[in-house]
Amino acid sequence: MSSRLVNWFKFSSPSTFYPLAGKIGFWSMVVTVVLLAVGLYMSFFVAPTDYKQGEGYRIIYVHVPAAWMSMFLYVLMAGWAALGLVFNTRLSAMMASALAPTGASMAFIALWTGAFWGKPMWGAWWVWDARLTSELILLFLYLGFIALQSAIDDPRRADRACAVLAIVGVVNVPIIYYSVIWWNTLHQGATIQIRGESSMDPLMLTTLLIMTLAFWAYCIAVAMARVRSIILERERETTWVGEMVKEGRA
Amino acid sequence: MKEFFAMGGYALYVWGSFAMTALLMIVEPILLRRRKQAALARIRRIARLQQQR
Amino acid sequence: MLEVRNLECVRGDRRLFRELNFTLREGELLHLHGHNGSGKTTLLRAVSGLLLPSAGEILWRGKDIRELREEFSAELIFIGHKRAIKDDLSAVENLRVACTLDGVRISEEQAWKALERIGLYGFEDLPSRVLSQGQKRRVGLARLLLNRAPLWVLDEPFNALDKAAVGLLQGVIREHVANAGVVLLTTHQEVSLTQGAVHSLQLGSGELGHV
Amino acid sequence: MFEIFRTVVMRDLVLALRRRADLMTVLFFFVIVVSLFPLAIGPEMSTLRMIAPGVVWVAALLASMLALERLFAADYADGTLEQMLLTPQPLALLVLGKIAAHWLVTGLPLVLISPLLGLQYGLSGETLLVLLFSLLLGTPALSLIGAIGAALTLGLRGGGVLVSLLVLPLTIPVLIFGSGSVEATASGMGGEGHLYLLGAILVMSLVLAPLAAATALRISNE
Repeated sequence: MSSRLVNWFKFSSPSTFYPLAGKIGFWSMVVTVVLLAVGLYMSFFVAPTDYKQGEGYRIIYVHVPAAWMSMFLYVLMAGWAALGLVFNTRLSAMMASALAPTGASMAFIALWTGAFWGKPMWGAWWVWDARLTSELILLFLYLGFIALQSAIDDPRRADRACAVLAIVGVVNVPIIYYSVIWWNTLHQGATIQIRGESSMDPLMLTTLLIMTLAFWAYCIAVAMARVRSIILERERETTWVGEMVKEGRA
Repeated sequence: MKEFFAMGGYALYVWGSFAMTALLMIVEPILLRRRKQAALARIRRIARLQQQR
Repeated sequence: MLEVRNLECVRGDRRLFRELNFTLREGELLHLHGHNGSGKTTLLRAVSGLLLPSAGEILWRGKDIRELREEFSAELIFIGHKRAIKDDLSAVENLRVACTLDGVRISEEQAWKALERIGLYGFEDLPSRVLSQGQKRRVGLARLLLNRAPLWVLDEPFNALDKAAVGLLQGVIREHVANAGVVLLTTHQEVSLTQGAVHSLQLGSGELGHV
Repeated sequence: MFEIFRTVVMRDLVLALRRRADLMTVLFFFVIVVSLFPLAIGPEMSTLRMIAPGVVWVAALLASMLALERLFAADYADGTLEQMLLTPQPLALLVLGKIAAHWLVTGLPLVLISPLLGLQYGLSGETLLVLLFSLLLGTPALSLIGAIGAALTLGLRGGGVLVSLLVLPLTIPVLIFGSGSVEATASGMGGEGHLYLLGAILVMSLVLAPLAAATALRISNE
């Protein structure tokens, strides 16, 4: 995190950030639509059929980006939370709580598509594979964050309590991940390799990257929209929000 | 065209996955829009209250 | 010497006070006035470091209390609304635990003497749950007799005390301020001092503005 | 420094022992939950022996979640916790003292009674010993991690269930290595690897959890 960015966010108040979030949100939604269109087209028509899994493998074009995003958003959320706790800035804490629901939906998508992929490949809707199990636990961590956020009425305490939870959580994620892998190898022998990314056909890889960028842009757009709503809710009594709404700039 | 939708026999699974992803990626923005409208309505109500006082 | 510079505190989304400035030197007492909900307790909690103000600084002997942390706590006693004693422990046990945690080494009979002086003779080793509200309050206040901390932050200290106890506490406060103590308190009673200055600060008089 | 730690531990132990009945509730809960499974799954020793480590460990986990409620709630209610925040002692040390006392009162009994329950499931000799030892390493870690959750949800309505929702995902490694060590010993593979990792998690929690819980306490007491 370059110091310029840290200072910038430390000093930028919700009122200066609100319009900026609108712009970023709008343009990232445009990027999302474009990338999704290209990505989906490539996923179905350009990327070749997998010699082993046939057409079924195309689920990875949604499963893998969602899984990556769910992990990335959690780390980002913990980063914002830590920033908010250390610098006592309300905006960083709002960013953290803006990311949580999107992270949870990404984790859910990853689990859903993982299950839909497991059924044809291994014959069962749920397979206690190390990665899927860790994804499930990550979803629990998200749900814990959201539950704590809604359980505390005072917004300041909610932000700072959730910050501590997010930081404790992000410290535990690698431990949980490796303990699940240890647990998995112990009980099942070698895990069934879902896919080896590196050995993938370059065309498949580019499709996957485009879809990931599309998911990334989508998460930014949604997070920006949510942080704007949070700002409106938290700052509803302030004069700058009142004028902005009156002039229809909200 | 039909065999495209068949997805080599994996139709249920491929379309099931993509449909759920699409569903979430549509529902979430809609919920956000509704949340924003609610916030704006509340702000306007506060503004009206302050005018009366 | 306690100094508060343009302090601002927010509770929920209501701003209780803004641009609050005052200085308290040794041998001075600040009597805080204000109707309920004007932020008196919030100010006391902010000054004692329990609560993080949304803006402004609190300096003790010239240094920010958040940097001093434990050093500042060593020089402070905060008596809040709650009684801060365990019902299952006796008055003596409560007092000894409190003093040890405050870093004050006291012997058994020093504790008994303090409890006797605060008017709990004969109740020292009963479980606190059998004591009356006023007596429980006195156990909490007995710490004031034993602890040498210069800064006292008292939130409605006279609550639930009978006339004798109020007189006793007034005397203890007067004595503390007389030998260079600093007291910051809120109460609906009158506070008179033999030596040192009594300042008063009206909270909530300014605009009850929202954030 | 150590005297302060000892004072906090002694204070909490005295408080707990004066309400002896409360101690038993956690222990009884543990024993009852463990005894439920044979009734649900059937009395064949072979299946019981296979599920024993998992059942005992999950029951221990749930019992320690249940017990977390009493860690800070009473002190928060009567204002003594507030005073602890204002003492010149490092808060993490006081929190560690409280967690130690809490473990001695709620965690240790589980450890001591676990061999007995192991017998109920037909475990024998070395496996029983490993069960006891894994709980000895695991339950303090559960109390430490649980303390963070208890501190975060202080004074919240529905705090009991919320603590479990926040803390259970974080205790999964302890569960995996704890029950894994017993199972590995039972199947002859030897559970040392698991116990070492369990010990590592305990040490890490000992260092980090009090700090996180102290921060959480300051936030909850604003």
